[in-house]
Amino acid sequence: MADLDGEFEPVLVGFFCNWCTATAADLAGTTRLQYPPNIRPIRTMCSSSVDPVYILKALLRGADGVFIGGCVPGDCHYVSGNFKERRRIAAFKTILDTLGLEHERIWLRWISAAEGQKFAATMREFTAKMKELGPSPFKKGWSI
Amino acid sequence: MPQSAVLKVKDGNLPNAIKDFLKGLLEKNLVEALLVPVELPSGNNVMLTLVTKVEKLEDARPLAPVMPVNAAKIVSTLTKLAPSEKKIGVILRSCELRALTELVKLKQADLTNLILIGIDCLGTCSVATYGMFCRENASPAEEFLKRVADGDDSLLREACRICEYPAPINSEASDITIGLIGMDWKEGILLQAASPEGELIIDALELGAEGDPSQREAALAALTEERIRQRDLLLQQTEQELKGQDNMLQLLAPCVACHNCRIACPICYCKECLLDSPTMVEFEAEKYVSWAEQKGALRMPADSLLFHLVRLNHMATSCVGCGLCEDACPNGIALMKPFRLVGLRVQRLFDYLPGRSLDDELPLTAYREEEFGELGYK
Amino acid sequence: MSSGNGTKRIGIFVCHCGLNIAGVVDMEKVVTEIRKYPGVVYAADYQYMCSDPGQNLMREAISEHRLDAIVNANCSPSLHEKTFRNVAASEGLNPYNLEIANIREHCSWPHANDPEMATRKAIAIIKATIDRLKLNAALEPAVIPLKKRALVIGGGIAGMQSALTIANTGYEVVLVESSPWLGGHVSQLSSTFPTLDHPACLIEPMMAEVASHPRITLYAYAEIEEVSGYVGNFVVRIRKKASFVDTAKCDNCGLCFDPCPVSVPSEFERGLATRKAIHIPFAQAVPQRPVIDNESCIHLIRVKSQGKGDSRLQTPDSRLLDGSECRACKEACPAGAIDYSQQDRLVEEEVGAVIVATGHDLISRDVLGEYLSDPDIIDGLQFERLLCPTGPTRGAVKRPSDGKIAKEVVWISCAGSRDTERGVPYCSRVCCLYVAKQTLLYKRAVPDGQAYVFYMDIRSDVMGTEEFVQGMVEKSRTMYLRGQASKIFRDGEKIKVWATDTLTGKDIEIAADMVVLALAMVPSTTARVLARKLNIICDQHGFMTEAHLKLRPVDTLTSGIYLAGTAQWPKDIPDTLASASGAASRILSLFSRAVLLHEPAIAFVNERVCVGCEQCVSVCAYKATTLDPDKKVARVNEAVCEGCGACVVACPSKAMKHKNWTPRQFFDMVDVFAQEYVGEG
Amino acid sequence: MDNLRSPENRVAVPVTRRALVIGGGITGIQASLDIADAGYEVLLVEKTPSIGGHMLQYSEVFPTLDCPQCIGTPKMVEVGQHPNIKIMAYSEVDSVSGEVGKFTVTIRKKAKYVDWDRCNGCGVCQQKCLTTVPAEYNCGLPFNKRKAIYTPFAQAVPNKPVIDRDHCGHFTTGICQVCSKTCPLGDGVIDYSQEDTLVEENVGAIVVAAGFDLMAKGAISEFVEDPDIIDGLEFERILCPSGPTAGAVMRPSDGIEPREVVFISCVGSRDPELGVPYCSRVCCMYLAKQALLYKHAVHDGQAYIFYMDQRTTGKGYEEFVRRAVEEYDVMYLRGRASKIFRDGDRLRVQGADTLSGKRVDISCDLVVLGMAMMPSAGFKELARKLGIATDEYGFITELHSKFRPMETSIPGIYVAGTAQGPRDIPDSVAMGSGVASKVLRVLSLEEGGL
Repeated sequence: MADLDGEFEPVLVGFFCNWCTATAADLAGTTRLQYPPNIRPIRTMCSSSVDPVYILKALLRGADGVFIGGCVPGDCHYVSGNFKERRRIAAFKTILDTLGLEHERIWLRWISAAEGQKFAATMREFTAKMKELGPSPFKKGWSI
Repeated sequence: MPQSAVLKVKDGNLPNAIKDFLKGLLEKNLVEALLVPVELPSGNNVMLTLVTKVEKLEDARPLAPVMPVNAAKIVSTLTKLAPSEKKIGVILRSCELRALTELVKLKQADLTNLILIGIDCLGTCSVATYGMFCRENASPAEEFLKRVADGDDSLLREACRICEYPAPINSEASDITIGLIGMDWKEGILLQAASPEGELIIDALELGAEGDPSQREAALAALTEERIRQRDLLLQQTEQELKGQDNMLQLLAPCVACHNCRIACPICYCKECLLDSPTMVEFEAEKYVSWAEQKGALRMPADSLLFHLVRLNHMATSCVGCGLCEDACPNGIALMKPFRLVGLRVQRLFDYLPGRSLDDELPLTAYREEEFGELGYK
Repeated sequence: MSSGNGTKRIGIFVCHCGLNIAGVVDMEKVVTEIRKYPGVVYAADYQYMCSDPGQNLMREAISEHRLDAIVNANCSPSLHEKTFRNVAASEGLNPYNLEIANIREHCSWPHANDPEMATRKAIAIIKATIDRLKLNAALEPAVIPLKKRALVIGGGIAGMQSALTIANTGYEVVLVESSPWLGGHVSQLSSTFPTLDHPACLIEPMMAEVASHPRITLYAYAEIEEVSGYVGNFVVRIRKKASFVDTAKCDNCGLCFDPCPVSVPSEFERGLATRKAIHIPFAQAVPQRPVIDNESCIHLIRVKSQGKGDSRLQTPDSRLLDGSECRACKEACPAGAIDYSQQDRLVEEEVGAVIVATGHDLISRDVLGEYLSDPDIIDGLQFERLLCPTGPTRGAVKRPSDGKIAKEVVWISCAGSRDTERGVPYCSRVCCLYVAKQTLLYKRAVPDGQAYVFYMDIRSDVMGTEEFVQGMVEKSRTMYLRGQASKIFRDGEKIKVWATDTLTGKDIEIAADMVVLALAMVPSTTARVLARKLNIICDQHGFMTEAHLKLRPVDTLTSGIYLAGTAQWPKDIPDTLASASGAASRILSLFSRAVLLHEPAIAFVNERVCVGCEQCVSVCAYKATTLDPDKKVARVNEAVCEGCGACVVACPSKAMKHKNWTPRQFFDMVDVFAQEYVGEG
Repeated sequence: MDNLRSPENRVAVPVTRRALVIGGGITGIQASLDIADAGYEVLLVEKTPSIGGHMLQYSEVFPTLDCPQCIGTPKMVEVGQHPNIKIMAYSEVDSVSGEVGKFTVTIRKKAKYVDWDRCNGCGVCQQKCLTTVPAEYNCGLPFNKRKAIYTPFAQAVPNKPVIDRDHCGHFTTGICQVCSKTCPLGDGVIDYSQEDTLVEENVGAIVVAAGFDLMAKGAISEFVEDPDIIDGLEFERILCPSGPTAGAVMRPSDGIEPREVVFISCVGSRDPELGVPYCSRVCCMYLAKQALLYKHAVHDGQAYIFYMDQRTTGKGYEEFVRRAVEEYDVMYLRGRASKIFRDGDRLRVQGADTLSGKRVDISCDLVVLGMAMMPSAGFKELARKLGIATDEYGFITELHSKFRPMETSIPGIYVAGTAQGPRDIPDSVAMGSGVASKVLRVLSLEEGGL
């Protein structure tokens, strides 16, 4: 959780849609855009296949932030998966928010396959924000 | 056909009047069976009972202020595999009717051939309290109603104290409503039909004069307002007390993962709960040890917070606030308040009111193209 | 060493990609770490794993170490997943037992400045991929039988072009046309822009070829009753409407027409002429056979009403009903082909793919308030009939009210199109050009006549048409006025048109003999109903929606169903033919396979756990999930599921699972990442 | 219906069951996939080093505003990995003989100076190369250049480099060997001695999908040459998130974000005197889209569009333009811009609004010209080699514009996409599928069916 200098390095898990965000991440790589290495990528076929329970599991096990990347509205490879996922995440974040469980650690963003720049910029922003939030309270909660 | 009628109360005996109404339904073949609360021989509890013979209605206690099980679950049991071929009348409180509507949308119940009889409910007490109350009172239901109507809510379950729907809201789903609120129980109560079948019943029972709903509506509005006030007060307090991981863990500390809360919940309809399934619980010792290593220790059974949050994630949009989850907890975890609070928030997010209408789409299977923006959160 | 699925012998192949990965990520460290990971029996690194020596290294390791599952750590799966899966398959492994860990695009490249962390991340990515792989099932593509036979719905040029293309390539085609005859709207046109050809020369051979083609089964005067099944295996019920003429006996002598006492407006002539109750629309109609219209034939109306015991008859000619029954056509027929007792018949056909080519209609004039229902205010298609040498006026431009030659004619473009208030918001694409063509032909027919055209924008964007319009304006001296007519009304002999010319700002009044409305194209009335039967989507206007406007313009979202012509959107003839050929070629591609192979990483149901709540059904964009009515559990149609996984999230008990993307696999990956820092901090 | 032999002229010739597709743009890609999916071999010849065509250069495409990379690259990968498709990139058709069913085609494989059979596309040579050159893929815009050894763009298929002989230090000075020396595969993969080679291939049918180019800005003499007067393709690159400015809108002269942008439709199109008489069909829409995307990037900027007629005939197009006007305040001016000139660090556009009858004089930072679509460079020469008829502008003349829109004057040679005339992406893709059915018809003929 801390790098060699002792600075807090958040553990971040990213669910990237195969058709857009994962491809944008490929493009960011291909164009050698640099972003912090904290994010751990999990490719999914569609953002709509990311169940809140996966997100919760990541957070409770010690991740400091979870990112879900989907296709730009209207662009979903599976017609409307991104819209469905957005509702689920909105509901789920509302649950966490109501109970004061730091919903800010979950981000949902649309990044198209062409937006390598946006991907890198978003990863920088996400990592910085999670650093700012500090370690997740779940991290050490052995009794959760 | 008449839309409403006054059900006269003979000799000031309210339970008998309703019982007679129910008997009429069976006698006149308006229904072939009735699902009603009937007093058990033990004399200290009522259970929903499927009655086909009029005689068995003698012990019916439709006004008994106790809800051991949410009736929506029983209707689901009855009709899930195949709709009823015989006409069955079912008496339901508001929270039961609303839960039933949700279960119908979730294909867990079928309203075919059911006559839904909604009944005003001023609130219920726990099964234990009811047992005691029965011992102390000759006519417990009447006594209970009187006390609550006089403003004494000390016997009510907390869920009922903040229930803003003492009357069935879903007039389109129930065929007929028994209106108690605002009525003079010694004289007569209101029957209101909301379907052709309901009208047929009022017509067949030859009750005479049409009723005047205005009195009930006024009383209902006042009661609802008061309940909402209570609700907001309590939930506001809950929110302050519960915020954050530490408070949540404090609340859930007694949880032993028996999962009775989900068994009691009318909305939790799964055959095998994900949270009891091999996917979530079957891991090798090595894995558990690795989790322990990560945090230095691991509470067992593990994942109590995960369980409750995932359950909320599954049922919050449809939660009707009946509070039976809390009653079911062997260790008395006060689940009702946080669930109610979260339910309200999530339902407001989608402008959804569970049980309002069969036509409202379940929020999580629908979407709008223009909503929430990119973060998925307002 | 145990693991989630300890039976797999896992091999890891880490690629340096020259310096692209190895220049950042510490290869030695990665291999050393990964070798220790539970389940891994072999790990190797190589400069270019995708090269021939690299692939050989993999092959040798697979056989030598009896590997049965592999993680390749290299570039993005979009580049070499197929390559390496082929390598694995060549050694007898199931391709789904190979997964790619992307440590180049997602790791070494974007973290080139931080080799330490990049190495850590690479290890984590590989470990997570290993854990996911442990639970991968060996999948085989679903094999779906394929009926190599196509259904084409619609017998206009789009449908005929599709049908002929498929049939001429050697497959059978079932062509269903709702009217009794082929040809569609094109058969009504006088000529086509910009070349001014007579369409008959082009479509009549087409109609003849369709009717006589050995591989085309033509159902004219028939409708789609019901469609079930899915790609490769559709079952279609077709209602053959009763024509009351026995085609086997009828030799089309035409003797039945004259005696028929009923005259009704001819649909083909768009009301500019009449036809009999027994009729064919025009001399060259295909198939060559008359039909009795049971809406106007008084014999049939009488039979129908007696059947219902209803004596209140409303027919064009009530005198006859009072007396004897009419049998005029039957009596006139020398072949004894008239059969009043004929009934609709249902036939069933099995096909593997469907083309929808149901074409368009013109918008109803009723919605356009200011256009009076005046006989001399006609629509573009009616004007085509007037111009047509074989039409009701033999090509003379006579106005319908009194048969006088129209000396001043006003055309109104965008009548209903681009009109958000009363009509439709879109452009109908062909009006600008056919109006230009009509004015030119009008000038040929009436040399001293004057044509006026009110327009909003001139849209001559098809090759050759810009020149056509420019040239035509010069030749015919047509007045082009930019603006919309504000009022059209009858004034004695004339029809007055008021408008403002938006270019000069001046108000204009024209006293015309005839007004031609270029009415908007709208989908045919039956489109929505048909779309529902086919389980395809219509847009808000009722046009059929394609799978992707840009990249799958002739496909629908339902596999095996394709779109051709104006059923999809207003198109001109060339675009219609191109899309019809396109739809046909999609089917030819489909039919070239022996069977259909479908991606196997799709949803499946654990029936023991499923409660039949239909949440999966609600969220499926492809209608691949349905409820088994007997078992009351969800069912996945393997041929239709696209494998997005939305149903898994919708299913609260996860009775629905996505093969090789199961919740447990996600949990295990998440675990690897969250646990990477065990013992630290 | 097809222009094959009439029945009486049928002869028994063996059909070569293999097709040639000329042009690797979206039309050629679609045609190749449809033919290959039907089980026949396809030879796809592309003159640039990568397939993809113009579509890949665009930022977002109208009217859905989806990104062409998202929808295009998977198709390119599919072509690259298709067992039935052989891509010959950086190659051109040299000559054709034979007839329907049995053409013989000679293809010139241009010298790449890289042994593609051995190169694995690792990209080291491109990083090390010392020479930078304006990139064709970025329309020569100043913001981002390529090396003398290069792949045109990151997602290129095949993803292998070529050496641009005109700029390569080895060829210009005779000394540099940086790429050859740094190639991790070592000896001989970079091969400065490579020469053009001719290969002969037999095919049964040919699809011409050679695409278009924009008319050169210089063709219109009334508009001065100025770095801030750009054409539509250049502006696409500037708007593109993966373009040379990473999607930041900046003007070429100094990189400043333009506050006012003037778009001019019909530059060259519908202009029989200075340009071409036909309409280029896509400009109305792409300029509206560019104006809208510009407003997405520069919220308080102002976009003006000079137009003659608004031609928005496709699905969802009319609504799209309405959105540009109503939601994004794009100012439409009906009329022609007559003069553009530099005024300090800005440009001035003068013209007339024919609706108000008033003269307009707009000071702006950037002018985007909707240049006419022309057949791609060298296309006339290709048509001559194939022996097919073209019109005076160089587009292929189809056999019949109404009823045989995809057939050329030579049986067995078919045309699709913008090689036949200006059209948009949906129409090009539909035509790509359409032309495949023509080819399949030939390739599936029984022996002697010709």
